[in-house]
Amino acid sequence: MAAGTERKTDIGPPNYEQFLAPVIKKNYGQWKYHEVLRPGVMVHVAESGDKLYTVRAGSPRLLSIKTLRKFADLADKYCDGYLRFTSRNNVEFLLTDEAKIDPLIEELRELGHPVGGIGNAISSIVHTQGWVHCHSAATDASGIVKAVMDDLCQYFTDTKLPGKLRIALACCLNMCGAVHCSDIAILGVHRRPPRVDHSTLSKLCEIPSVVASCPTAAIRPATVEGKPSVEVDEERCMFCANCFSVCPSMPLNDPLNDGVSIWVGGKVSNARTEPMFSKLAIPYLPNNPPRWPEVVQAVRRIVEVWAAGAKKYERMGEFINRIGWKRFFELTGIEFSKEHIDDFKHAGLTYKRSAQLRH
Amino acid sequence: MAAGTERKTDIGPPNYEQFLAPVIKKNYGQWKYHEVLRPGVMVHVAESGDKLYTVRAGSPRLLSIKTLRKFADLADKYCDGYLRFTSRNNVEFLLTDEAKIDPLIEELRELGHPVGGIGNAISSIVHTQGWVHCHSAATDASGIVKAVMDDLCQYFTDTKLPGKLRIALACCLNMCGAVHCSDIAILGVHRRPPRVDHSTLSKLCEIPSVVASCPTAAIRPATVEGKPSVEVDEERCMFCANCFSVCPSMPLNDPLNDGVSIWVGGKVSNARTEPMFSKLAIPYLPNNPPRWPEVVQAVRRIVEVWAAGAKKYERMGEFINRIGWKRFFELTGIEFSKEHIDDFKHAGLTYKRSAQLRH
Amino acid sequence: MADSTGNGTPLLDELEKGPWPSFVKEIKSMAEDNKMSQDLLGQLEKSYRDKTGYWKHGGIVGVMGYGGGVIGRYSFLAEEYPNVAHFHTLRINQPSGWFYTADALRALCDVWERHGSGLTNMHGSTGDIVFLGTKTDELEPTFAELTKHGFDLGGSGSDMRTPSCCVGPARCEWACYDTLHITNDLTHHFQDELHRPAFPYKFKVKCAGCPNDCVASIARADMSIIGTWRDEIQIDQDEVKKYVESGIDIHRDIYANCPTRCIEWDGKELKIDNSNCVRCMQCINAMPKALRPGKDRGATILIGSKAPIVEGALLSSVLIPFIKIEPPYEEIKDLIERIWDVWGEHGKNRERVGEFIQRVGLGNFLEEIDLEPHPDMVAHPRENPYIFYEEYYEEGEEEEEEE
Amino acid sequence: MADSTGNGTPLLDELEKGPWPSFVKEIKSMAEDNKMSQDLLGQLEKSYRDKTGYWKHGGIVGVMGYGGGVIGRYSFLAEEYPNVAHFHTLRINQPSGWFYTADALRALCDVWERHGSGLTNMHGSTGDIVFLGTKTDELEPTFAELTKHGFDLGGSGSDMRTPSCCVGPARCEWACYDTLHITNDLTHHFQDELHRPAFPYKFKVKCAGCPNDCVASIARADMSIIGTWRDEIQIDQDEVKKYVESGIDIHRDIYANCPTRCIEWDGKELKIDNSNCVRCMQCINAMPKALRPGKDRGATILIGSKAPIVEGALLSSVLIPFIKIEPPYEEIKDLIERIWDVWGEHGKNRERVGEFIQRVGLGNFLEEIDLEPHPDMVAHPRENPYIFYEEYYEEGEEEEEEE
Ligand code: SRM
Ligand code: SRM
Ligand code: SRM
Ligand code: SRM
Ligand code: SF4
Ligand code: SF4
Ligand code: SF4
Ligand code: SF4
Ligand code: SF4
Ligand code: SF4
Ligand code: SF4
Ligand code: SF4
Repeated sequence: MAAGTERKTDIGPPNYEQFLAPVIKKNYGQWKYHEVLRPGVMVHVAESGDKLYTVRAGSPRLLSIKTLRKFADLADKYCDGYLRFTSRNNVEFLLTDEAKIDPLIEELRELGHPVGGIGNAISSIVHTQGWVHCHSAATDASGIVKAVMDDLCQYFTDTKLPGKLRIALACCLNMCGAVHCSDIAILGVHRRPPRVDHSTLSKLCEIPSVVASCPTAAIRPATVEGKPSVEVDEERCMFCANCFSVCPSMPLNDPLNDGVSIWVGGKVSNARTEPMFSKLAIPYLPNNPPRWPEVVQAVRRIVEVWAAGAKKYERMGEFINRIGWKRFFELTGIEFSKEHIDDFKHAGLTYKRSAQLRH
Repeated sequence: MAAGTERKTDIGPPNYEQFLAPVIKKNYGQWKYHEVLRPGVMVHVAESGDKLYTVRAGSPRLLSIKTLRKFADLADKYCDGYLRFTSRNNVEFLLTDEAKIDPLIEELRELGHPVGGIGNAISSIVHTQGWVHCHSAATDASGIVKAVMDDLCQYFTDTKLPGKLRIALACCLNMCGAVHCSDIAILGVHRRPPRVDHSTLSKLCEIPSVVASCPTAAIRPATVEGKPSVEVDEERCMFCANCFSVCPSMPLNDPLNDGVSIWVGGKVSNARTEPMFSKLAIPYLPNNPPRWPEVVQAVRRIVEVWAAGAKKYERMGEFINRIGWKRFFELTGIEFSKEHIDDFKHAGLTYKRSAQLRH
Repeated sequence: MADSTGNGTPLLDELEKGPWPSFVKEIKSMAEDNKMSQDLLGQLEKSYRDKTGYWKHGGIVGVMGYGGGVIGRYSFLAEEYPNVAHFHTLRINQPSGWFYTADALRALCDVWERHGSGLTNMHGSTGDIVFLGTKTDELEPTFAELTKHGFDLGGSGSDMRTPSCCVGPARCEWACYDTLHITNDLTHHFQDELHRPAFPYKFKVKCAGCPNDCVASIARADMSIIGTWRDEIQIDQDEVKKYVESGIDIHRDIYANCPTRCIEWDGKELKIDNSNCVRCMQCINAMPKALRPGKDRGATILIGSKAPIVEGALLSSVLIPFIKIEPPYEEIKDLIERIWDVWGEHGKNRERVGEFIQRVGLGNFLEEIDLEPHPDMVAHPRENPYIFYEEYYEEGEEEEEEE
Repeated sequence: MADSTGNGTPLLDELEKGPWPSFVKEIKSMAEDNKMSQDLLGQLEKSYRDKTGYWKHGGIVGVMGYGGGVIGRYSFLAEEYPNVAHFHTLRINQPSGWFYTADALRALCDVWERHGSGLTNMHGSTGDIVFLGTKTDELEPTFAELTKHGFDLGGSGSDMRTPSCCVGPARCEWACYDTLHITNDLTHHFQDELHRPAFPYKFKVKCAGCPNDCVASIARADMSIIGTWRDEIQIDQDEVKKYVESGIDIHRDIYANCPTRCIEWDGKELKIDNSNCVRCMQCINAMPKALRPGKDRGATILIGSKAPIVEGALLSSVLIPFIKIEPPYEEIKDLIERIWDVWGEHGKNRERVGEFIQRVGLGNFLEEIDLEPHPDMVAHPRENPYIFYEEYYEEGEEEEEEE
């Protein structure tokens, strides 16, 4: 920074208004309805009669500046320079000229970005850092996402599903991917208790905080080899890694035991049913890079069962509630096991407390 | 007992078969359908074509042997000696001769026992001991029941309600009346923390058990006037009386503060909806013997709101779920207050976690 | 004046008025010739005046060789009301389904006239015949006379409590198993557990013949046996039409009330998707002449309901989704014993089995009683990711496996 | 080979195949002329081989005067991959609604080309532009260039996190308030709280224009502002008929999906019982040309959602059932500050506001922030009888009152 220039701070984000296309500014808050024209393309019609076309393209989210510049070029070429990204990390091109849609889609396809994700489709997988950037990851994020989306890409470029299907991935229980309310959630799991590094612990961590961090009270202060440290009661550990979050000397990463669990039936929208949490479908699948075939197959199976059985609009969780969990396990061929039965704080509230059963 | 007679023990209850009328024995398990003929009277028709008429009469449950002998006489006169009691403490006369129904009802009426409670009616109030027999009672049982049923008797002898309505009363939080799943529950409540009798406590009670008995950890061991005893943190006490259950030196009874709370919307049957717990409607009404007018009026108001608004078959809880709790409070004129918001173990699960609201 | 102190009972007198039968009349009528009832009336009037009870906390008292069946009760006002100084109740095990003959009832009355207050509850909340109030030295004689007439005591304390059941096949067309027979059979089979408290806490069993649950088993029993069926609801299409003609609106009354909306009606034929029917009974309740439970009948066994003290109320939860209920009920007795063994060994004092299961976890409990996990046991699988994976690989192990 | 060690990336190469755009291609394309990306590729290939990550636990690093916005990251394999020895990310506050012009995007690219890996996330899970990986001494220069172009850092650590919102009125016909404006306004208003962590833990705000909640606010924000309306759904009956003609089955698609079944259709007119409509959006979603939210619009404010660590995941719960959302948003800012005050004072370290409310009780929390209890705040009133009555009479008091 050149001397003499005042250092700017706390300027906040740029005002979005400068990034809005004229048609948006003009019709801001005055949209009347929309229609999905074909996979990945929709039109919003304003009270004024103006039309705004949106073309949505898939993205790996991890984007190089080279690709971003290509998006910028496409925006200039087809959209007077206006584009946006979505809350699920897709890129959207905003057009006023219907005739430009086809050539834009063609160019996107050549670039390797399929167009779709609108309407009754699978959209991009919300996900996290994984081995690309995080210290906590029990699995990679981008790799599984790529493998699963390769397999399901057709459901992105089609709109043949009964309703929306939202998949998310988080590489550890911190759940930065907010997978806890997804139709299908892929969640990295540790399965081995923390291995305490007694040599560094008392230097790097506050022992009382470490002890307090454990929700199951599995951690006790202890003196090991003459040094103050902690001890883990392995029987009580359920691998949440909260101790690791507060103390680097408690790593849970473990190539042999880390892997992936699959969860189903969550949703966020208030449409029809209230928001729901995802529920455990498969407690553990191994980390099998580069393409995690077990995970890909499990997700496909679940998608197919839902796609075949759900009614129009019916999200995964609504579908399962209608047919019952027993039938879900039968149809997917997943085994119901002890792990599926909750045993945390509110476990009792998940037991079936009625005689309303399908026989 | 005459010497020489062997003392009989563990003979168990008498076999019910000896108490079954011939028509029941003959058609046991072979009933085909039933019909409610009029309030308090129904007929069960067997595959064989045989008919069994039931006349149900209300009872205070607390019965003298004099009244029981009158029931026995009526049973002999009209039912070949066969009768039974129901799971809600009504008495049922079992007839085969339709012509005897009217005179039986007439005699019951003279005796002061209204006939009704079958079908879409209020049945007897399941209740408990109260001041008649229990040490724990925060209110009387029989007295409130009498006052409320006097007021609602019409709903017992009619079948004009939308569905069944089950009221229950328990005189303390032990809930011997199992009010926790009733359409309307009347529950005796203490509102003053236990007053520790330090002079007797260490003699009558084990201090560690007393301390452990408190779900909110409000009780601490303490030495008072030189004696080992306990101390209660009044801020933490929510008047459950579990300490009193394990220790007589911790009485909660208190004429000034004891009273009654009202709960609504529970059910037991699996019909339509799953069984539900009752929920708090009114946190506190005073003990106002002999006729508890505040309680009588509150119950009537709730019954009337339900009777006016519910659809056919719809139980209290189903009705409230359909119209929403906000509307329930509006219609009954009950004020929603801090006390209605759960603050025990699973409280968070009762917060409204969706944007599905009526405005 | 019926009360012993002669002060009258102006407050209680108010409760003689009104159309509902009056418990005050009952007490008064006994008070005419029973001193205990007289003093009860007096003490109760004082309670009404002072807005508080005058009974002391418990007291261990009973009949020889039994640990339960009697609730000891003493008055704080023994001087004023000496005839209720002791006022213990006896719980007498009712016959299944609360069926009586006039003679049996009279026999009970005679015993109680001789030995107690002459007041009863027909019945107590658990189901027993309750003999309401007598002195300690009347307990043995009462018991002796009761057994002579074929009656025995019910439960109290930390034992198996008196089981009870709905009227079932004796009078109900929907009974999916013989509630009366199994209730009587279990009660006789487990006499020792009923009379000699040896559990961590009480254990109640209730048997309902169908999901209407007329004995409130799912809310009030540590073990709830609720009848159900596996095959198809029996339909008489002609009777359906008659209901429609007589005013039933199938859409509004039947379809819209079916929890899984698995009913269809085209104006001619009622169709039920039985694979999605959750056996709630609603359609059958609404059209008893047209619809009936299937023929392959049995029950769902649920476990653990209770009142709120201390951890909050519980409803029973599914333990066995479907089981045939047939004498001699070996499988069920065996199950009950396995449950008692595990709970008896690991349950804490005053911990009901439902609370015990929540504490140790249903999964662990199933392992202990040797049942396989089944999706019907849960409303839904876990939502939180805190899974106790029970094993992990040590370095080197994986390679070994691959060899 | 693009990776720095020259061993190739056979495993990652597999992820260049297939129809979905490949993050490996992205990294490789940068690796052609960026050493950080080269080493990232190498280390990632090793992670794929060894099935584990190689990043160290955190590290405090940032730009001058800010406590957040940068995630420190160091490699365990610094010797092998020296260019990712440091590999910190910057979180850059996105413009509301993630709208850009091509030029703004290019400006960001230029900055990142000069100072970092050239890799980004568009966007991070919270909504920020994520600049993925650079060295410690590049942080200040990056920041200087960013501010020059009008961009600033987002949140990290125990501060207000970067708020985000759905596309709202910019492109959606259902937006019940101006999600973009309020998001931008709140972000600017609370710059200090965003940049200087001083809370017990993170605090996220997300604004959704209607109950479809396209920004997942109810699951992922400590404060969720969800648009809704108070008056009647606007109906265009002609358009309803057109939908019916084009194949919508009102019974199956609309009525049966309405959570309160408050819709009626007689073949001619669609009627909605708005007093029982819970504003779920379903009927509107299904027939966007025929139905629209009412005109008296505003939002429901909910509080407390979060991921499961440690006490289990939470969805946000209703705090204000309905409020008008109009600049300058004083009421909302005031509410937020009251919440921060109470939580800031009494919250434990690493306790999110949702957990805090559960610990102290919603009732007490409301008192502290000075809001009245309202039945819409609960799914249902309490079921357990453990009521903290806050006052009781002492002897003598009652009489006094009566005087
Ligand atoms: C662009 C975007 C908002 C943004 O600011 O970025 C958006 C835009 C629209 N959403 Fe959305 N939603 C967007 C994320 C979401 C999310 C959030 C998420 O997925 O994480 C949800 C909640 C999902 C959930 O419940 O788990 C969401 C639940 C909905 C729903 C309710 C769907 C349901 O049946 O549950 C609708 C209504 C519908 O589809 O009919 C909807 C409808 C719409 C409409 C039709 C609104 C409109 O009239 O413009 C928009 C196009 C629909 C489409 O994509 O099919 N949008 N929408 C987001 C696109 C994400 C993407 O790239 O795929
Ligand atoms: C006699 C009795 C069983 C017994 O062994 O004593 C009994 C008998 C019948 N019940 Fe019941 N129920 C009896 C207590 C119950 C209970 C338990 C309770 O109230 O504590 C319930 C559960 C109540 C609850 O959910 O809180 C109960 C829920 C039902 C239902 C479901 C009602 C509903 O819509 O939720 C039906 C079905 C119906 O009424 O159509 C039913 C139906 C019946 C039928 C029609 C069954 C039949 O075909 O014979 C019987 C006469 C109905 C009536 O009284 O209206 N019975 N019934 C009990 C009479 C108690 C009384 O004196 O009032
Ligand atoms: C007599 C009876 C009430 C009645 O008027 O009918 C009764 C009376 C008492 N119950 Fe009960 N319970 C009676 C049925 C119930 C029921 C209902 C049921 O069984 O269906 C319940 C709720 C269901 C359950 O078991 O959870 C019930 C839940 C309790 C509790 C709480 C237990 C719990 O785990 O939450 C206590 C407290 C205790 O056990 O310490 C209790 C304790 C008591 C005691 C023994 C008082 C005490 O703390 O020692 C009462 C003696 C009163 C007296 O002086 O006569 N009583 N008690 C009922 C037994 C009569 C019978 O045998 O037929
Ligand atoms: C970058 C990002 C993931 C991504 O790839 O997009 C991320 C990455 C991290 N999150 Fe996160 N979180 C990110 C969004 C989330 C979200 C989603 C959201 O905001 O909608 C959640 C779930 C929602 C929530 O807030 O509860 C989330 C819940 C967590 C948690 C658990 C917090 C909790 O209360 O349960 C932690 C653990 C912690 O705070 O100690 C966490 C911690 C972390 C840390 C800082 C790791 C740590 O333990 O210190 C991760 C740094 C990774 C790295 O090296 O880059 N991250 N984190 C997201 C932020 C980007 C952005 O600013 O836009
Ligand atoms: S989910 Fe876990 S591993 Fe993945 S980015 Fe978040 S904190 Fe890191
Ligand atoms: S991983 Fe979680 S459960 Fe295991 S010791 Fe650490 S904090 Fe405790
Ligand atoms: S509810 Fe309480 S006061 Fe009433 S009988 Fe039971 S234990 Fe006694
Ligand atoms: S009444 Fe309950 S909360 Fe109060 S001190 Fe006794 S056990 Fe504790
Ligand atoms: S529970 Fe079922 S079988 Fe038993 S009486 Fe009630 S309706 Fe009949
Ligand atoms: S029994 Fe209940 S679930 Fe089954 S079809 Fe009838 S109403 Fe539906
Ligand atoms: S949340 Fe509502 S207003 Fe916002 S984009 Fe989605 S549908 Fe439109
Ligand atoms: S918005 Fe939802 S609740 Fe309201 S009428 Fe439409 S479908 Fe029903």
